Amino acid sequence: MLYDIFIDPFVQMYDMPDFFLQVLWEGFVAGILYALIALGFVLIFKASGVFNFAQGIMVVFAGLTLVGLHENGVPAYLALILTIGVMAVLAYGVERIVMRPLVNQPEIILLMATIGLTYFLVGFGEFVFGGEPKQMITEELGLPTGSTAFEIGERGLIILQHIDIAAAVIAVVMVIALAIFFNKTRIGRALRAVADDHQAALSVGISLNQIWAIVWFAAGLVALATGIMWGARSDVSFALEIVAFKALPVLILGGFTSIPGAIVGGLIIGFGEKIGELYWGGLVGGGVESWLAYIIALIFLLFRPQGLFGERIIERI
Amino acid sequence: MFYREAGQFKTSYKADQALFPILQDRIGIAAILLIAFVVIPAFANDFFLTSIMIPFLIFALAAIGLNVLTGYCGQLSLGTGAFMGVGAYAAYKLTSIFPDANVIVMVLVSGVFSAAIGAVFGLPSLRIKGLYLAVTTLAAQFFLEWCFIRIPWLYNYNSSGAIEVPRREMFGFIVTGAEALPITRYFVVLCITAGIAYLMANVLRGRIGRSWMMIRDMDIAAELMGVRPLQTKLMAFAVSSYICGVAGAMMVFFWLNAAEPSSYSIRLSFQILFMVILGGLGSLGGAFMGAAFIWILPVLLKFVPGALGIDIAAETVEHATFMIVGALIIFFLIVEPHGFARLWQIAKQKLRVWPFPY
Amino acid sequence: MKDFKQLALGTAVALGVGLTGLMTPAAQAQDSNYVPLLTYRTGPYAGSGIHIANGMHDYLKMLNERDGGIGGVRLELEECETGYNAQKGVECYEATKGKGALVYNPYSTGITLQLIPKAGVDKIPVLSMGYGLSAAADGNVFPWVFNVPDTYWDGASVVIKYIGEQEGGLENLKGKKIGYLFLDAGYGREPIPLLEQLAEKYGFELLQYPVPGAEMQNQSSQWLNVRRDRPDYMVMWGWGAMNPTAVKEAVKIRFPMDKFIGVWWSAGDDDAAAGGEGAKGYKAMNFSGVGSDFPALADIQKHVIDPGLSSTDADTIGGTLYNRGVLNSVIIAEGIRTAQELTGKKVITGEDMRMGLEALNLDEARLEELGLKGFAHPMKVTCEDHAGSHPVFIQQWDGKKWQQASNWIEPMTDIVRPLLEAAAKDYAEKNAPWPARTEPCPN
Amino acid sequence: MNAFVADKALTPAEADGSGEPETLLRVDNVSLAFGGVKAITDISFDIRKGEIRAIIGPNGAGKTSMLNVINGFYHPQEGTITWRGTVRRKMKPYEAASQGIARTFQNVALFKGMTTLDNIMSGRSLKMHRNFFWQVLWRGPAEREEIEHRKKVEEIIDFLEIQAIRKTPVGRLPYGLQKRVELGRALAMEPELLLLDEPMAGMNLEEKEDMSRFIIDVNQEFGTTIALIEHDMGVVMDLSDRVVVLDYGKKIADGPPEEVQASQAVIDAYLGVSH
Repeated sequence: MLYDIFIDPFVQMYDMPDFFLQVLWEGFVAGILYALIALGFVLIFKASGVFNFAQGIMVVFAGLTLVGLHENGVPAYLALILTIGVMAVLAYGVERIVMRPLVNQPEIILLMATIGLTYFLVGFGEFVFGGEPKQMITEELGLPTGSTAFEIGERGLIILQHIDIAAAVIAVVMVIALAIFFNKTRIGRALRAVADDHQAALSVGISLNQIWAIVWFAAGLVALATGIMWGARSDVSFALEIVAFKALPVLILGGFTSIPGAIVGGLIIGFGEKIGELYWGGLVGGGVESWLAYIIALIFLLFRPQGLFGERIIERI
Repeated sequence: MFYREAGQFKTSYKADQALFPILQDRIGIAAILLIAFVVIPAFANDFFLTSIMIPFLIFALAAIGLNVLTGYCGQLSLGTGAFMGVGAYAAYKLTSIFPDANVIVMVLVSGVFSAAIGAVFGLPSLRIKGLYLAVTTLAAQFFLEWCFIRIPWLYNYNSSGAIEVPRREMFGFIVTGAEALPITRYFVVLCITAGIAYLMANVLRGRIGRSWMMIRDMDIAAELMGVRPLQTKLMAFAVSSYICGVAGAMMVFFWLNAAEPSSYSIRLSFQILFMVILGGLGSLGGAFMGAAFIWILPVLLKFVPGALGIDIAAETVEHATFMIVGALIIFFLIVEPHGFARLWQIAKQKLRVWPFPY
Repeated sequence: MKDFKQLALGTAVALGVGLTGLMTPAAQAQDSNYVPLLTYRTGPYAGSGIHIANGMHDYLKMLNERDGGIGGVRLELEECETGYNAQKGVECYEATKGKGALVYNPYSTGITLQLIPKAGVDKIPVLSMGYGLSAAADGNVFPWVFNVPDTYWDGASVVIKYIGEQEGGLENLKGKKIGYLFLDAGYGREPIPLLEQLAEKYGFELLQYPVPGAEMQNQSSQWLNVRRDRPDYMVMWGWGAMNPTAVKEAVKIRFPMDKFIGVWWSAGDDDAAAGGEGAKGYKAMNFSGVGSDFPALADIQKHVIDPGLSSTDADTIGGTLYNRGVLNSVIIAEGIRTAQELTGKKVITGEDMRMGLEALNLDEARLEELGLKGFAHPMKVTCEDHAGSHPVFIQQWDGKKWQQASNWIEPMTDIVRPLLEAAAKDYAEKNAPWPARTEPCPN
Repeated sequence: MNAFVADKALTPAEADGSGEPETLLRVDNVSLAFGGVKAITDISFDIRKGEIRAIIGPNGAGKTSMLNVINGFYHPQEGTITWRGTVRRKMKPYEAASQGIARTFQNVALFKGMTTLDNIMSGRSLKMHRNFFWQVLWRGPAEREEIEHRKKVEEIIDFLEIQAIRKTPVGRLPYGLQKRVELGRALAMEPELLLLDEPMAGMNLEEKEDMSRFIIDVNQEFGTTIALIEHDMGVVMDLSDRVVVLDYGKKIADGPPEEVQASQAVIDAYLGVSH
């Protein structure tokens, strides 16, 4: 028993290095996708203190809109642009109808409002596009679909999916773009000011409403990218919404307000989950992925309640 | 005008501390009990009992359970569904281990197991607060759900992987199983829910209830007043999980008849949380109002168009239900973030000054 | 904001008024046969559920339009959306049972389990066609439940038999590794005892890969495990979004698709199509016809689709799951017809329906009469055996559509039947006092 | 009124009027730092039984941190605290409460969702013992206990003259009344030592006068020892028996008000001589 827990997994890793690398790669890709969802959460939380549970459904909704438009005869790239437009309208609507009247409410109320938004988008999305899963229009969007295999030695084999590589590249590009946006543009600076202190930002003439609409739109774009990537891996359906919960332990690790935290947290969860499932999951019959991430986050929290990048909290009274 | 406490003087602290110190409230609660115990059983049909009243009461109880934790003690939990599941599985195991024991006793005892599990998952609450705690309760949710599937002992190695409720009798009435009459099950559920609600009202107006609220309102100050945070929070977790566990056990024993692990999924947790928030955090009456809204509104939307002869495709109704419920949740949060309980107070205020606006 | 509050109060009052309205349901007209359809076109399993729902609805609707119903009595159809959710399933059941429902098709193992004990009490049979509780095949214990044409245990035995055929005989399975990928719920777990028994008997190794319901679309770990373990064959028990994801993942790790075999619920057209070119060769069991080349389906097109009486997308007709829904409705219709013949009544009750289903005999000639020659294997229900362990065939995806890839394969009845009876006995014992059968046998 | 003036008999030293009164609490060489930031450096002083002790100093001098150290909310890295003659080990805030240390807060820390009555009742938490079982039943012991404590709370309500707001949720009260309720809550604990953190901050003159009167009454009628932080020098000098002055976490003066007032270091600190 002890052998199975403490030694055997490492022996396996050593014996099949190609497989171990493949596991790491899968963990990496999953981590990137978790990180993308978490990124959407972080953007909104940073600017408005709203813990946006609807991010998961926004991923589905964005993907569904894109595919749904294409199915109705809209060319792929035009559909992409239209979807971006839809996300902008959604962002504006959410800011106008949900966020603005709820300003200054306790966080649990805001959280509930986003779950209400989730219900609404589920109904609306299914109503417009139907409930059947749809295939992502990967090729039409010019995304790669094949895979490359590296054969190592006798039996060694590592398969890299091109779409996964594309996902990683797009994630990196998005993070860099966001970083530039936050640091170099006027709106980005305003956004950071808002994140620091709402009142102070207001007093120097920053429009909170405008900022909120922008972050919801940015989160919508991140959701669209996530929706395309995840849709390409399985397909676009409402069952994806549950996968989006995985972003929550990622947030715990990375902290609710840190963009690098979301990325690192995503990767830790991605790696931890895959390695845990493949090398230790078998001991309890497998399928531990549904909760492993949460337990990792929980244990982590017990030792570091402020998250990876958070500062030590000094309680004041 | 109609609702006035003027002229009702309390001559003892005892009377002042009663649950319903105002005469009109006492009349109101008596009327509600009369409707619940006499009018509904006399006039309602099976559909109304099984699909509306029984689930409503069970959800109201679960909402009371979560309200203890979130509304009174301020600890946000997303693991309610799983704690209800613990109650259900515990009750199932107990009835199969002690087939001759009274099933209602078993249901009430099953809550003890969910209380214990709830307290274990409440341990992190000492160090973790707010949304972070909410996410860690998700660990409980997903882990327990996995256990319900993976520990076949819990479902007596049934090949179906589900728990099924056997027939049990009490005082000559069949209370569980398919043959139990809706009316019998309704009375059992009503008595348990009303009983626990009354007992919780007692706890909440006393020292323990106050210590929960102290932790909720300002945990640091509470600690400086001599409240032990861990003990108090764990007690809230345990009491809350006990109530949720009983509700979960009732859900399978008196309503669904059989349950798979997916019956106690994260969706159930959200459902209950909605009831608590919309009903009003920190209000027992609100738990009932929230449960009524979240459970009954979709049922109405689903069946009323058909009953009126309006022909709409089933899935359209479902989509519309999602949209309407979602929109109404946001609407009510905007209108009154403190929930129906506060709306009810406003309504009472209006009745008090009627016919004058102020 | 004040107006808002008044509006909110108003909503609450309206809720109360509507509630009282529900206490008195409309009485049901007595000149039609009422068939509620518990379907799901929403939720995570909608992808599979929509096609089934369409098939079920369209065939019965077609009977109404073409023949004016069955035996001259129209069918009254009502869909009730369950979303694959047990709570809503019970709600639909309670809402419809009082209207003289003849039979329930829950299309969810969870809902089926809830209805099984109620069926005998409310005297309405449950028809769980190829799903639900396998043990319910024992008609002596479960007179009110029907799971023609096969149970999951039948299916599992067919898969193993088929794999044996591929290997040139069951004895060649010795030392082989067979992977079992399943939805981690009662549905996917049910076949395991039988598979384990067969593994012992034929000496193959059974590897299990559970997929948690919440992780249906995130299967890379399971398939990495498959890659490591290198099983010779993969068998899948999936549903909803789990199927296309699994097919994609199998393509991704370059698993030989012709050694990947799904249960009949993993046989949807969308499921296989998701894998694109790479999915070519994927196999699945099936017991309902492939393609739309049947006169009855042409009638559906003519009487239901063309006049716009259905929401079915015309090119999904003939898809595996659509045809499955049609077969389900054929069994309902034949049950009603048989019941009418047995009782001489036109408008029948649930009890009559039970007799009708128990006396169901869908033989070759009858299938041809229905315009469904070769659509299904002839099936017959007996009082003892409500599933019948009918033969199943294997179909294969050619990249565009399904093609029949084997002859009809008989399940290993000799192994399955004792297991079924033992399971039924076990169920009755655990749910003691389980009522003994008192219903007469129509045969 | 005498109901909660329990065991406040004078110590022998006080009774015969000779010698120093008993020292209730002593702080010896206490230092506290957060990360690299030093909040308190090497501070020592004592609080005698029955006195009103003021802690003053400019903003950021470490006054509130000092109170937090005294009631166990912060743990000093160095130094000891002696409570009634015994050196205190590292402990939790609720243990300080059970030893008889109560306090009010700089920014009112009332339980916002509860009524005035419940807030003050919450001060009785430590004195109530009926367990969950009795609480559930209510009738009988739990109810009797509740009523018994309610009586004491009503006495405090009378003393503070806040009868009219008994059933009002405290969140709706004006600031001055909130401060008063907070004092009531602390009094309900029947403390040995009462720590008041800026009890008069943000009050108008009239409210300040009321509050001063309450503080003196508490000290004299119930014999409660009081340590208070206050910015209003007039109030401090009038009320307190002895004053300790902090600046940048260090003690710069300690003694009777007149003495402290005259100290050059204190004048420098308040007028802002550069360091």
